[in-house]
Amino acid sequence: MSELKLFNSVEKPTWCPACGDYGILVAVKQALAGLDLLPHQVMIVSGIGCGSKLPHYMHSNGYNSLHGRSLPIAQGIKLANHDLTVIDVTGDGDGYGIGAGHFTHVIRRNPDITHVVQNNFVYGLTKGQASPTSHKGFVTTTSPEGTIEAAMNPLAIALANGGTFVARTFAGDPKHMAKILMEAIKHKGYALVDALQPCVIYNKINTYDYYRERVYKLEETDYNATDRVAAWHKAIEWDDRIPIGIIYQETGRPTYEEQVKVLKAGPLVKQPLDGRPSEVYESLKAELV
Amino acid sequence: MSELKLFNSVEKPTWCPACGDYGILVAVKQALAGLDLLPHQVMIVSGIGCGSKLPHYMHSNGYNSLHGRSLPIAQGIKLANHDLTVIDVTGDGDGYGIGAGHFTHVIRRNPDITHVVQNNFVYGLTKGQASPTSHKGFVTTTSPEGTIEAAMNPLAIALANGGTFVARTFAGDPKHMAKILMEAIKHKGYALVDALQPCVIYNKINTYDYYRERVYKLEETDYNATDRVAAWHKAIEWDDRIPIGIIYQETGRPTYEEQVKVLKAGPLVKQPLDGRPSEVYESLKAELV
Amino acid sequence: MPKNNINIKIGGEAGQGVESGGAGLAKALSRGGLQIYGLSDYMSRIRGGYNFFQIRVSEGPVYVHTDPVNLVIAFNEEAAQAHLSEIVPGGGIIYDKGLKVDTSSWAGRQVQAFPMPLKEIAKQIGGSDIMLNTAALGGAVGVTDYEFERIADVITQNFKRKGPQVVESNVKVAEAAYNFAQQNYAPDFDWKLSPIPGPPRMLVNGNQAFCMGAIASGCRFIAGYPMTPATTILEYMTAKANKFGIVTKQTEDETAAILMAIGASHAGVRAMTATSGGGFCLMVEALGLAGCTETPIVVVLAQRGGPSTGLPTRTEQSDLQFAIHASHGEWPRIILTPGSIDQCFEAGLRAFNLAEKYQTPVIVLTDLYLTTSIRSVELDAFDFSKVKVDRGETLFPEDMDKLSNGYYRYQLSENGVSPRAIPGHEKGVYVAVGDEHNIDGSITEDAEVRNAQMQKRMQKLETARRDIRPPEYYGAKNPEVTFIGWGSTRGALMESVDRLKASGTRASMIHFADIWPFPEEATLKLLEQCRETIAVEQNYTGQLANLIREQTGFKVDRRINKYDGRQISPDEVVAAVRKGVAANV
Amino acid sequence: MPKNNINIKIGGEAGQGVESGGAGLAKALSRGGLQIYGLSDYMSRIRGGYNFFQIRVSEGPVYVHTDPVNLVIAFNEEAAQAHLSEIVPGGGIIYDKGLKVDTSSWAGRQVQAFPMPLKEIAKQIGGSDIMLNTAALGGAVGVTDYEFERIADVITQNFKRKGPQVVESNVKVAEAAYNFAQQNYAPDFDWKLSPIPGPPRMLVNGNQAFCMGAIASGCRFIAGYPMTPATTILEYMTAKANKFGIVTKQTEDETAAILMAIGASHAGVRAMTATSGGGFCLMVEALGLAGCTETPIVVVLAQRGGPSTGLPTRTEQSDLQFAIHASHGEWPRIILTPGSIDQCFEAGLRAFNLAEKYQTPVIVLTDLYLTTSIRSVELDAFDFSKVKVDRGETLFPEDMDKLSNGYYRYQLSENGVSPRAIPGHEKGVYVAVGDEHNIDGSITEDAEVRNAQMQKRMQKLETARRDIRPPEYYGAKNPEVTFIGWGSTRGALMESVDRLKASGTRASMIHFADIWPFPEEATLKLLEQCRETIAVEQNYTGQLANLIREQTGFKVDRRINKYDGRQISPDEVVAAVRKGVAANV
Ligand SMILES: Cc1ncc(C[n+]2csc(CCOP(=O)(O)OP(=O)(O)O)c2C)c(N)n1
Ligand SMILES: Cc1ncc(C[n+]2csc(CCOP(=O)(O)OP(=O)(O)O)c2C)c(N)n1
Ligand code: SF4
Ligand code: SF4
Ligand SMILES: [Mg+2]
Ligand SMILES: [Mg+2]
Repeated sequence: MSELKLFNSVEKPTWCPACGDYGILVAVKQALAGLDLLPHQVMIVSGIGCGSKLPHYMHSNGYNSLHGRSLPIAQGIKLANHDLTVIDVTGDGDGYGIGAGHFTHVIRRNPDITHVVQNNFVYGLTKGQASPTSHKGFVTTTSPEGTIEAAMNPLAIALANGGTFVARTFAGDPKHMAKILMEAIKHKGYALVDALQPCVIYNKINTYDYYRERVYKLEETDYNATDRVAAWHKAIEWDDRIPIGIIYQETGRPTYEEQVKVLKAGPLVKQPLDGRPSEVYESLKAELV
Repeated sequence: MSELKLFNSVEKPTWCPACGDYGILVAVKQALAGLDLLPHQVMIVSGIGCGSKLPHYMHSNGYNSLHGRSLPIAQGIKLANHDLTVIDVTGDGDGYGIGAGHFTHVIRRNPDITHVVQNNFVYGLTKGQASPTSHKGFVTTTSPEGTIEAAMNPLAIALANGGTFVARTFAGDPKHMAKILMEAIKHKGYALVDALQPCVIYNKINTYDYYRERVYKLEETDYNATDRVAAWHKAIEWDDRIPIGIIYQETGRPTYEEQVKVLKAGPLVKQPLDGRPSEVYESLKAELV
Repeated sequence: MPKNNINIKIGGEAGQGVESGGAGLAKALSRGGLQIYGLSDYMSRIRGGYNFFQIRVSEGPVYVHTDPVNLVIAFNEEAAQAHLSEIVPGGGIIYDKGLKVDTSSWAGRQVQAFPMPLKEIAKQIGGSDIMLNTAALGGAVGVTDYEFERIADVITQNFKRKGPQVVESNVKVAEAAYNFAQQNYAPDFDWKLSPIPGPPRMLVNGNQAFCMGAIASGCRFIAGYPMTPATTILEYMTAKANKFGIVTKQTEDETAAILMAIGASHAGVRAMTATSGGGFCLMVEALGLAGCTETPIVVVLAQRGGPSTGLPTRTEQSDLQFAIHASHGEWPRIILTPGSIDQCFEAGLRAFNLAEKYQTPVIVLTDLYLTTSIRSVELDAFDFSKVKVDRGETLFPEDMDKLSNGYYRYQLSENGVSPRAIPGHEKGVYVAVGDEHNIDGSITEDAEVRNAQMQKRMQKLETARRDIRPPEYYGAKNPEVTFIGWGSTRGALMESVDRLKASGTRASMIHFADIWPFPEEATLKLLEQCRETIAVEQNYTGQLANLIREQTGFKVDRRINKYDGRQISPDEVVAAVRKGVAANV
Repeated sequence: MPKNNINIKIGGEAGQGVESGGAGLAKALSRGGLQIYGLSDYMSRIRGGYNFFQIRVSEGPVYVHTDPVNLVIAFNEEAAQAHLSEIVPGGGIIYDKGLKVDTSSWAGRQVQAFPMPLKEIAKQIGGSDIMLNTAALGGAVGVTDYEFERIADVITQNFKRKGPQVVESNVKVAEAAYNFAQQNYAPDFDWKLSPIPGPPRMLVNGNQAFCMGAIASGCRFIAGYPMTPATTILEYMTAKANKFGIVTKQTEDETAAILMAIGASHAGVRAMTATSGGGFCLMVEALGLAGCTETPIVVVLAQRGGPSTGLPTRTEQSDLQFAIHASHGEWPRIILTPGSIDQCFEAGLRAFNLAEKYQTPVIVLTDLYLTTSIRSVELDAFDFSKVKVDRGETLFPEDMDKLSNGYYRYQLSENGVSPRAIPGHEKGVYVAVGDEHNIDGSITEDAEVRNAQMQKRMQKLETARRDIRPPEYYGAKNPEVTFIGWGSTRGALMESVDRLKASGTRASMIHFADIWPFPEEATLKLLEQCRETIAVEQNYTGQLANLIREQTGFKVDRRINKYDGRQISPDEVVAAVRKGVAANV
């Protein structure tokens, strides 16, 4: 266990008071410290949105990138240096909406990346439009009569795509979130951690109270998170009771990096650029004569 | 039933002899004729790829668009003129790979569009690279030691996203495909028809024979396509036996267009541009005084 | 001091009601016949930070903000200090007396402190802290001697939805603050306001103005994805959807947005999308598709500070050359760069006609300054009754019925335009395609057909020149100095011309509101009459200056470039001119 | 007729082995010391259609194809007719005698018919129809009197994998056809080939050349998505991955491709992506991110015919201005436009050094012609031993260890470059960000910081000028006519200069292989010495001519534009010059 304060930053978050993102920030720091990691061993990639400012509010390597585009950057970083603990942090609009294509494909690849989604069911930074997770009928400036699309279920999609670690947590319970995050980071492969995050300004439905009345912890039941079919049912459970914790975990599937031959010699960035005999280079020409 | 030959084009397909796309072309024409549709009542949108040339090889309205981008165009067309029967035709790379984001979101919306995916498990037009549906280990020029990603299961994704019509067909059995296509087109909502399409040049695994040995028709079993959980199991059935037919159908869910208030007055393109009293326009200014 | 001439800044953190307070005050003044230019300055965050709203008041029309400030209404400590250097001698700062404000330097600057018991009033009279803004507005009206009824009316209207109780409390709070300011500070404050007669005016921003034009011009479909400063276009159209029969769609991303609009347009409906630079990046492939399939489409590109996410809530004009060259290959496009809120309305009217006439994308380049600033505009300035919808060579079912020959979508023609059948008619069946094609839309690689289709498409750019307006010339006939600009800097440049004239310098402005196809002849003709030319742009590289050189060979003498995200004012322009060197303001 | 000077076209439908046959013949000739330029012309389909492969043979180096054809090898009827108008008097066409070829017009054109029993030979001697191509190659070698052993060697090598039986049959088939041609047609065919001594040469295309340079320069990561004509870059790098320790990734789309490369580069590995126009469109937002975060990245944009899907298997140079302005906002980029296959190798070497030195995107603009044409290049021309990897101001762990002060990623500096720490070191922890930022990477909206960071980034463009090579000048000192070009037209322009010289006209060429930042001084200096200038470009609008005018004010006198997807030849250039007017070839 490293010291939590190592991860503190001097930057003051610009989030609204009581925003769920504060809880997530605390949980991320706790999980990293709990795993005995140091700031320079961690790379936090994020997109654009309220929550995606997170890397600025803690001390660790970070890449605050583009709206919807963080996952491929995270994968590139992991492929170049798999010694880094790579965490990708996105909003729901970011990760599931505009980023749906990258989201779909990263799951199939199973790189050893933890993806934390600050899911507030709304577009925060652009002042309150519907997000793909917004429940049908959600009223916003772009849906004054309520949205008419079915809400996306990211957990189900992760399962459908063969995800090896699928979890849900709640920003109102950072301690529990930190615990799940530690499992996610330890998990070898892509780990989706959907974090229920109250947006106190633009989402008056999915509030702290809303969740407090509904969430229950899977660890406290006799739920078996290695059962894919059970997971499927848990993934669609909502309304009265909302399960948090690990919905599904499958161990033993190799990560993407583990299957790349070149990386068996160590992280790419640490492999020497030179040192190959000149014949190796010359062979490139010889084969074309 | 309209005459099939109405849908014939003078253009000769540029597909390789014996390509599975021929069977799909026949099936599409048969289905349209079988539903008594006429060429001008149909709009076939496609992407870019071998199969996406289909609209040129039949007589009907068409829009041969961009690689991965046909689904939003189809949705725009449907919203502008919901009297048209809109069919979207894409390859697997096109519809599920580069188009995964649009694919994910169109399902949630449930517009009344039929999406036919010419799934040959490979990139045909660019000469044989891996596609997202390629089975793990598939050897191509970009994966000489075999792909190391899990194959995508589009049917499962459609189910996870709340798809209301999910089917699989086989290009080697155009008659059956036409039958399923008719159901898909009749279905009110987004209908995914994954068409197993042998690419005789670049896919030496998923051949006609491969499929002929494995496919069986769900209609010929006592399978109940309205059961979502059963559908989930069927969607992941492969290897020895491959189900074709309707995997899942849910009726009664409103289409996207049906929920757009403005469209209750008829197709947008047929609504008059003028005719509103001048006070209506003036009110735009008045509210800002 | 001239009457009815004042510059007010309302400052505080996001969430304190800076914007709504400013809008309320502006409305109260505008309804009194005064003319307003309102500027909004805010940070990329939802709560906290420092934002301000600036109201410039005049008896005549105003097209730009100016720098010297007369009155500040400070909602927090920061606001009370932030504008000190901008305040003219005798100006004052209203703030709640409970704030810890260090006024020690103020006397030296001749800045008056107007501490008021705003919170106290709000609490004691209104029963709640939140009415502090209402109190502050009352104070501002009081110190300027403006009619109390005017602000009372606006308060009444704004709070009507919340019931008579709330209305009454707010009016009372405002009144108490008004009286306090009248008694304590009005006598010492020189800038006074009073209603004057005049026609009714609306307070409208560039996005609203564009939307009104678009609606009047028959736009019936918009797909978009939120992005500052374009989001309010989608939101405005959505609010009007049912009234005008518009289908509006928030999509999964900007790529889908433009594609849906292309689809809707292909099916025969006037369609648009609106975004800012980052979203526009995601549209460029589809733009080229529309260019090749000859699908009309209107794209608003509301610029903001780049590169990348850059300064997301600040202004810039750095996407001109990107817009001209966006997407691979070559195809015709039309680009409008409205220079005022009024011209945004016109752009809304014209864009859809141009898009359908030339069957190609029309890009409307605005920026954060234009889209978020408000201005008093006479109602008659937006004349809906004169709007002409020109659908060009679109073939409607009744036209198709009459068709006797075969229909070829990409028929060659002298002007480059081919009649466009709306899909759904039995005689008009064809396939649109982004590959090179024969006249019927079938794919070809034939060199001659390719050349003919390429020439046909590019010919549209030449034909479209007849609809492109020459740059606007404003100011002296025989100028000593000429400003050259495009888009939102027009107001600052016109006022700079006026000010230089007042101080004895013959100045003029050449402003581009239609920029592509580039009006090269008209530009050269104007430039030939000029002596010293100065390109004034909100960017680093001088994109218009570069474009003029590319298109005409003319090298602009000097450049004033500002790229800090804040809009240039006439004060800055005039100062830079006087400095006499190339300046980065 | 000069010996060893011939132009051969092999034509047929996709799937008939046109490309592989052509490559085999080229190899046989190249190994005999002859020099080759090979051009590939194919349609966007997998089987059928009409494709051809052209081999130009010479004793000296050749950098371009030419139009007049001496010998056609026709695999189908179409091929036997397609090139009739190109064949010089006395030229001939080899075809299977079973084909229904109408030769009635040939005598009039002085074209010789060389019908041969190719199928028969293939079947009877080889036992299978498929050996028809082998027979045709034998025929070509026979009619030109070339050494049979040369083609036999290539056949042996090509079929080795399939076992000695297959090798033997193929050699026998070739031999029979060779003998047939020798006996029946060689005496009447004037163009003869024979081996000459010379150093070993490889036959290499632009993509292979670039990749070799990239590998030598330490590129260890490529992510890409298939798109003609860039696909073979990803495929080549993948084939070499294990040997050189390269991670290669086919992604879900081009956006992911550039983003992964940005990620890999951010983590410290030299990284690239390669695509064509449509895919590049999907990369522009990420390009700007790399510009703002100052992440080195190499992007190959292999152009093809636009707009949109356009002419996907044909060539064009229509993305120059798009590449210069792609992405919103303003940031520095470097653009290389290699003019030959040899220069593609150099571009591969330099691009990664430039990207890391200036910590910004480097775009390498090639096109279908360059990437798919092959040329004989001496092995020594690609000298791996001289390669210098220059990682600029990258801070490796050992550098970081020594750091005593705090580390600030975006530290201001005179040359605009800030030392870049590779993430993973405890002293080098920072956040990269696409928003405007302070020197430590934290987000800011402060105007002064903004200006400083903007100036810092743009300063890199000025600093980079020292690494930008001036345009190449070729030809007469005091020219009557000067061609101006960029990228792939270099070979055609050089040969045009030579031909004009031979016919008594003093001509020269100015060619840009480094185009951005634009070498304006060097360009003007060269242009001042010229009389008539003609910009020759494979596009419609004359993008280089426009750029030169924008950057220097110089107006090129004439333009030759070709945009039918076929590469311009020296024959066409010279003819257009002689026509004496602006020409669309
Ligand atoms: C390409 C692009 N489109 C749009 C935007 C504007 N934008 C910034 S954040 C955001 C959505 C924020 O929602 P979400 O991802 O859910 O994050 P949150 O703010 O709710 O944490 C949008 C649309 C952008 N930055 N880039
Ligand atoms: C943006 C973009 N990237 C890449 C391409 C090149 N491309 C054309 S078709 C294709 C893939 C074809 O595979 P698939 O979609 O499965 O269709 P198929 O050819 O197999 O029918 C690709 C990558 C393109 N046209 N546009
Ligand atoms: S707007 Fe919502 S998500 Fe954004 S900082 Fe505020 S509370 Fe958090
Ligand atoms: S390459 Fe494959 S998919 Fe394409 S036309 Fe040929 S057989 Fe069909
Ligand atoms: Mg959100
Ligand atoms: Mg495919």
